Amino acid sequence: MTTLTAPAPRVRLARFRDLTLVPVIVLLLVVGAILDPTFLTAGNLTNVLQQQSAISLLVLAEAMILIAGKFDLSLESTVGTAPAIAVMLVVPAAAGGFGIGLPGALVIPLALLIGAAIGAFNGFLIIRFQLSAFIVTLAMLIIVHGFLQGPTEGKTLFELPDSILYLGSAIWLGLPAAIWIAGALFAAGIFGLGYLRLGRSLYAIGGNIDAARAAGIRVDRILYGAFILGGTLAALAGILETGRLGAIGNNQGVGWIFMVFAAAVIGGVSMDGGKGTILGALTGVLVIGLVQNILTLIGVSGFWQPVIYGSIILIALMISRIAGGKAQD
Amino acid sequence: MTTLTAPAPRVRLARFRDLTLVPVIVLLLVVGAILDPTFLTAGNLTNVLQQQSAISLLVLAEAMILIAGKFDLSLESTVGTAPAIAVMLVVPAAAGGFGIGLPGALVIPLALLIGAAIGAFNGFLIIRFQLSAFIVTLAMLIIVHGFLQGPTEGKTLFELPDSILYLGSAIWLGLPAAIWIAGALFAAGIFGLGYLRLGRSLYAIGGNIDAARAAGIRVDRILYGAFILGGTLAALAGILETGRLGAIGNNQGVGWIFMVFAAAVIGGVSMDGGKGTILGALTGVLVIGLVQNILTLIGVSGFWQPVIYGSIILIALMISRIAGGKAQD
Amino acid sequence: MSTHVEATGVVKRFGPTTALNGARIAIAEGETHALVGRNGAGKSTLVSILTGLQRPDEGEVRFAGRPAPALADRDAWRRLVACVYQKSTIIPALTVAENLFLNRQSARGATINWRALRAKARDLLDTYEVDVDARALAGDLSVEQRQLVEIARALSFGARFIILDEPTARLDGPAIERLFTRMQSLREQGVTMMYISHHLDEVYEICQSVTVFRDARHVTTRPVADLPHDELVAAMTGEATAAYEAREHTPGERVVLRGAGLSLAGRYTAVDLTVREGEVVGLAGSASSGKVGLAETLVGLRRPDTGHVEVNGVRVRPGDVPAALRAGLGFVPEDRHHEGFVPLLSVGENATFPIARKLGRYGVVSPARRRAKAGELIAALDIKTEGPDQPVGDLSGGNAQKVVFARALVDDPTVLVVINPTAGVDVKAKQALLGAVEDAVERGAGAVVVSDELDDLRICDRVLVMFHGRVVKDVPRGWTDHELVAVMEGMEE
Amino acid sequence: GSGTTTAGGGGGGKVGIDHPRADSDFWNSYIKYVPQMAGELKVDLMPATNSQNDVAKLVNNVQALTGQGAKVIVMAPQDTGAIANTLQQLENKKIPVVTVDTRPDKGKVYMVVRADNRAYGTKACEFLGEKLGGKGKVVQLQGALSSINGRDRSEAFLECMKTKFPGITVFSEPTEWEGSKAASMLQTRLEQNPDVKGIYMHAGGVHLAPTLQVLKQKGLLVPPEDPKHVFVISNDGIPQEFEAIRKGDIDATVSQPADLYARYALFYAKAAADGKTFKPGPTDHDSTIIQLPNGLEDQLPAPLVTKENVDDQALWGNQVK
Ligand SMILES: Nc1ncnc2c1ncn2[C@@H]1O[C@H](COP(=O)(O)OP(=O)(O)OP(=O)(O)O)[C@@H](O)[C@H]1O
Ligand SMILES: Nc1ncnc2c1ncn2[C@@H]1O[C@H](COP(=O)(O)OP(=O)(O)OP(=O)(O)O)[C@@H](O)[C@H]1O
Ligand SMILES: [Mg+2]
Ligand SMILES: [Mg+2]
Repeated sequence: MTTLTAPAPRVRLARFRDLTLVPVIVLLLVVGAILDPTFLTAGNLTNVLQQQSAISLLVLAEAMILIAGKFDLSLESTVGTAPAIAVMLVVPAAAGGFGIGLPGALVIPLALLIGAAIGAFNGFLIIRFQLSAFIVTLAMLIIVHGFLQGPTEGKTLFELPDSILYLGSAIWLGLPAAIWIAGALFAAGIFGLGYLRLGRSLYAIGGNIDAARAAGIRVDRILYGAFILGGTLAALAGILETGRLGAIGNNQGVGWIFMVFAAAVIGGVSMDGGKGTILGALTGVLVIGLVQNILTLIGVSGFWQPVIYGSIILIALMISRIAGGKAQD
Repeated sequence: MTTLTAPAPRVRLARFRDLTLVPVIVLLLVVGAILDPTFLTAGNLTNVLQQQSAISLLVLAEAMILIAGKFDLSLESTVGTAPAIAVMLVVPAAAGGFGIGLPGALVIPLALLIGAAIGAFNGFLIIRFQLSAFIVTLAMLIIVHGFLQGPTEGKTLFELPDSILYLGSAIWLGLPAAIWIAGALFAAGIFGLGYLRLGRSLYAIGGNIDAARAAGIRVDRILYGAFILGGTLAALAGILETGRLGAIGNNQGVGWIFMVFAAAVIGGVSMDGGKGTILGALTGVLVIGLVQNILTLIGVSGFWQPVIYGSIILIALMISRIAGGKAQD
Repeated sequence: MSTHVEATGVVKRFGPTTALNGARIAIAEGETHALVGRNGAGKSTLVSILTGLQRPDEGEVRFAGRPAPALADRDAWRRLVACVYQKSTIIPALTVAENLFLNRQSARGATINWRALRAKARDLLDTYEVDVDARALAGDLSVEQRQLVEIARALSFGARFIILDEPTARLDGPAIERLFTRMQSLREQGVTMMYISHHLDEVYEICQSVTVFRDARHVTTRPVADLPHDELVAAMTGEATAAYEAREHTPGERVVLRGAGLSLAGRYTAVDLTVREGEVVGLAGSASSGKVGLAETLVGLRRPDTGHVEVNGVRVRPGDVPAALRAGLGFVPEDRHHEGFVPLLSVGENATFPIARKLGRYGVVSPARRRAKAGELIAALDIKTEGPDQPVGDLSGGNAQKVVFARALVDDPTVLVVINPTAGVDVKAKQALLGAVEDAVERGAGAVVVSDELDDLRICDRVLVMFHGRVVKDVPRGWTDHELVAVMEGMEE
Repeated sequence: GSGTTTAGGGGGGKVGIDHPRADSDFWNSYIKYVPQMAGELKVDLMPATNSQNDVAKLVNNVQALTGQGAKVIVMAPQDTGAIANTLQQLENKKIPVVTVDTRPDKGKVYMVVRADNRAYGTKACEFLGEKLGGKGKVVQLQGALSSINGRDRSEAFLECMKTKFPGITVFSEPTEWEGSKAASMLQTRLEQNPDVKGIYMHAGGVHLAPTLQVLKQKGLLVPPEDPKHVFVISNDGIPQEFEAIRKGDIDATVSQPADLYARYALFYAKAAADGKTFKPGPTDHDSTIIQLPNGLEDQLPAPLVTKENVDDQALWGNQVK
């Protein structure tokens, strides 16, 4: 009984597959440092992390949902709508609110609840009615954004309760709180999807849903959980972004979702489910953040910026493909 | 053999599955007629068809690519960029051109060629390098749009050669030429994917790529063909749209791709490949076009329009699910 | 002996198909009970009902006299019954260790200790003598290794009732022997088993009683000792069926298939092979012998590192299936789900893809001609389907295999390469498929039969035995089982 | 104060500038004027960033610019609320801010350089109202309702119509600044109401060609004397609008002064770097500085261009090459 394949190197490779983007990150750090002296300062790198913290929560949510073999486009709309509706429930009508006047301390729980509700509704349509996740969440992207635009009539909300501003603007131990929060949630994500049965069952569901069901995994319940958690994370991202910007504009979160997918996929998460890690997704976020920062610092012409930006995504994708050694899907 | 039931009813059911949206279309026609007397006039219905003709070509292209199990987001950028670059190769520098001054008669072939080239490049990255089609074409969406924005420096191209305006604005036999063109191409698509060896092999590839290869289908060649044809159709859509609008703005085509997917999927095309028909996709386009038309006619508040619009997509999706009887993916 | 598992009056319909029509089964405590029947008889459907994956439309399932748990209560089901399903339930992107302990990687709520889990997995694999690395990704395993992992997993639950749905269809001789030893010892511990197989001799070897299904209904249940082979086959098929007789061939001179100096790193080395018209050549070898890899190279599914392949004297571009098909080759791949058929497409389309260009002019495929051609194939291979327009994905396993066979034969190939051609196919269908190979050979084709089943190899004029990637012996017709197995195991040079 | 160059020879310090978007003709003209004006005014300009109509990007860009040593920031926040925090941070760092085109709701600004977008809407309303004699139907092709400029134009237009011309019915079409939507909506509306007699386009760059194309298809592109004529007023003042006015295809446009935006944005940026201060009141360039709660605003003139004054060389649209 001789198995001809040498298993050991293969496994080691698999472990490193999460980290295929690390060389890209190193390269970006070197290139950035050469191109602009400001780049490698603590201040600038902190800025990059802070700027990415909100979107990174979306990447975390999307990675989880993708690993479970589903899809959620509507997260980007939740980023604006969840905190906005929560704020409008709290602030007086004069400040753009509904005039219901719930206590200001409730605004964060309310926002998270709204995010969870949006996720639950997505899950309901997709799991219960077996509708296409792509199109359901596409329609929900439009609808949820409409629920920001409708009540505000397109106006920016800028008289916000202090509580919702705190997380996105506070500094803890010399670093923006948002970085700590995103870091802690990523750590939880890495742990949860790596070491908890619940997290592992997301892989099983995404990898072969019938097999998962046969193995006794409560597929529907876990998928609901993933959508609800995803919506909640998107709402939290919205809270952080609100604190960073100091107001909720009508476009908050709009257009993020493409970047979210790009970050997740170059980070090794498969669009077909069952593959990828949260750590990989995190490296994807960092690559995107660093590229944006470098492009800003060197001041590429706005007209051509998209071309350079898109090309870098393609290159990162190729590197992740070559280093990962597997066809992507 | 007790299980041998008559095959006829099953086949008939399967054939009707393409037409699950027909009741929705009928419903929309009735509702529209009740809501607004203009709706059911020949003039208005012609307008709807003309307005949808360009985007319908994108749906045709996307349906074909989805059936083959792939993905192309960059089509929407080709709609603007292909005709714009073609025009800039032709018009003098004073009108925003490159000053190369190729003959004006070449502008349509050039645009189609550019579309084909973009499709070929997509195909090259996806097939040759086995990269994720979603992310490749997402990056290409950004890059291709950059190739419109870069050379034009964001300006609208107003001075166009007559040849490129003709197709989108001419009237043939009392109907806009664009409707005839889209109609003819859909007829070709329905026939091609239903009865041509090449068309059927798209289903085989999308349904099980390894089996298709083992059955002797030249998978790579056909996938290249699908991407190239898709890019060409997108360029043609751009030409029709250019003629309809009389200028090429920097936003031409931007944001279409979501509607394109929505139309294809509610029309029964699966995001997982191998399922759906061109006829079904066509009914999807019609639903979207009628909804837009009715919303405009009754003049729903712009702020709430997205909510209604998204909800109608969801409802169409559910009807198509219930009538189709199969889970969507 | 009390009844451990009982199903009565089970009806299950899939759209217009009735998969089970008032079927019943009763399995006594501690026995190993065979369930046999032709392809599509409803065996796997009964399995999914007995394991709580599907709800019967009518009828009842009882375990030790108590009604079965609710469908949603998966934990209760898993305590009652473990199963090796006919369809793979391996998750390719996860490691072998995790697949073995899926959804029980750790105690509920506890953190997973990967090192301990791997150790546990290694123990389990060792116990069942499965030679795979617990750390490898399941998707990288061979079909056979995956099957062994599934078996090890099912046996490891400690359930008192175990179902094995065609576990041996993808195993070679020694692996089957090991499985039987294992089942024997489980039976000694009082475990009840339901065993499904199309290898009737296996039924006689390890089962005490047998239930026969035919056309979705229960036909008979008897102790195996009371049911001679002929009667069993007659019960399954509804008619007396003689055993298959291999025919004599008269090989011609023309070489129709030649592999020269073929090597592929890690699979096989320096193989030369020629097949003449009218000749059937077998390829045999135990696990990892490289026979499948070699056969896949011959048909163009793999590109060899060195050497080349000629089909009918035409040197075929390496790794190019269409070129091989055009040169006159037809083949049946190893894994029908992977390379065999497109599940959503109809029987007709799947069967006729290689001849699509002949079914109409100017690239058009005439549906009428396709349906007619498919009708012929369905009749010739006795495929149980509602008709040429039914999607292959809805067929039972064995019938799907026949569709793959139809695809291989549709273009009247002059070279036929079939890999495990009768995997999961019932006795009568097996005869039809082997007969089809022999028909083609009598028309002047040459054939290569790659198989783990000695019965398949009996039609061969000679059998090339491979061991560790090399052809070690060319055995002419007239071998005994014992001789061939000895060569395959490398016990005789 | 008039204490001119206080710091060393550097001319007062680097000016960082962020452009809001690169996909409209108006902003493109502005972007092209910026280096030209910087040369004329001798401003030490850093490479410009572009926030692509995304306030989150704007915030990132501003962080990068200050990180690189900008002493003054010029920006055009399209979302006027969400920039509050950034303005606060800049104030803490003692970096003066000049905003172009929009007026931040909150947060300190050194100077707002803009023409009044509400005035655009009002001018358009008055023009159409007079031409139609206070009755009939008009269509307003709106920009994006989530943008402050689109909303200002839209609200002012509607308000003015309601108060001054109650006999006019207004159809508002939200086009999201997209030509395709504009064409479809206008076409549908004209089918439904063939008696529409006036059109207000929020952005000539994207709305002009589609509108003309639809009118042409309907046979409505006729001279003002013809009773079938539809009065069209545009907004922006790009050369193509002037061309259309000359040809009689459209009747007027509100010229949004791209050149003045660039010139005075840099003028005030340099002044801020030099430590100069300003007071409310009329200026030397036909405008008025007004006091805001959070700073000052120089309200630049936005002339109405009709057939009479379309050839005026002072209009920026006539200077573009
Ligand atoms: N999901 C399904 N949808 C439609 N038809 C199905 C489905 N599953 C099974 N069938 C049909 O039910 C019948 C019984 O199938 P089943 O898989 O139980 O047969 P089997 O006895 O296990 O055959 P084999 O020996 O080939 O595995 C077949 O005719 C098959 O086509
Ligand atoms: N995809 C793969 N990648 C790497 N090695 C593989 C792969 N598939 C199979 N192998 C290994 O290659 C060797 C030869 O396999 P091959 O399938 O040709 O032999 P075989 O005689 O058919 O074995 P078996 O009877 O087990 O299928 C085996 O060790 C197998 O594990
Ligand atoms: Mg079965
Ligand atoms: Mg094998």
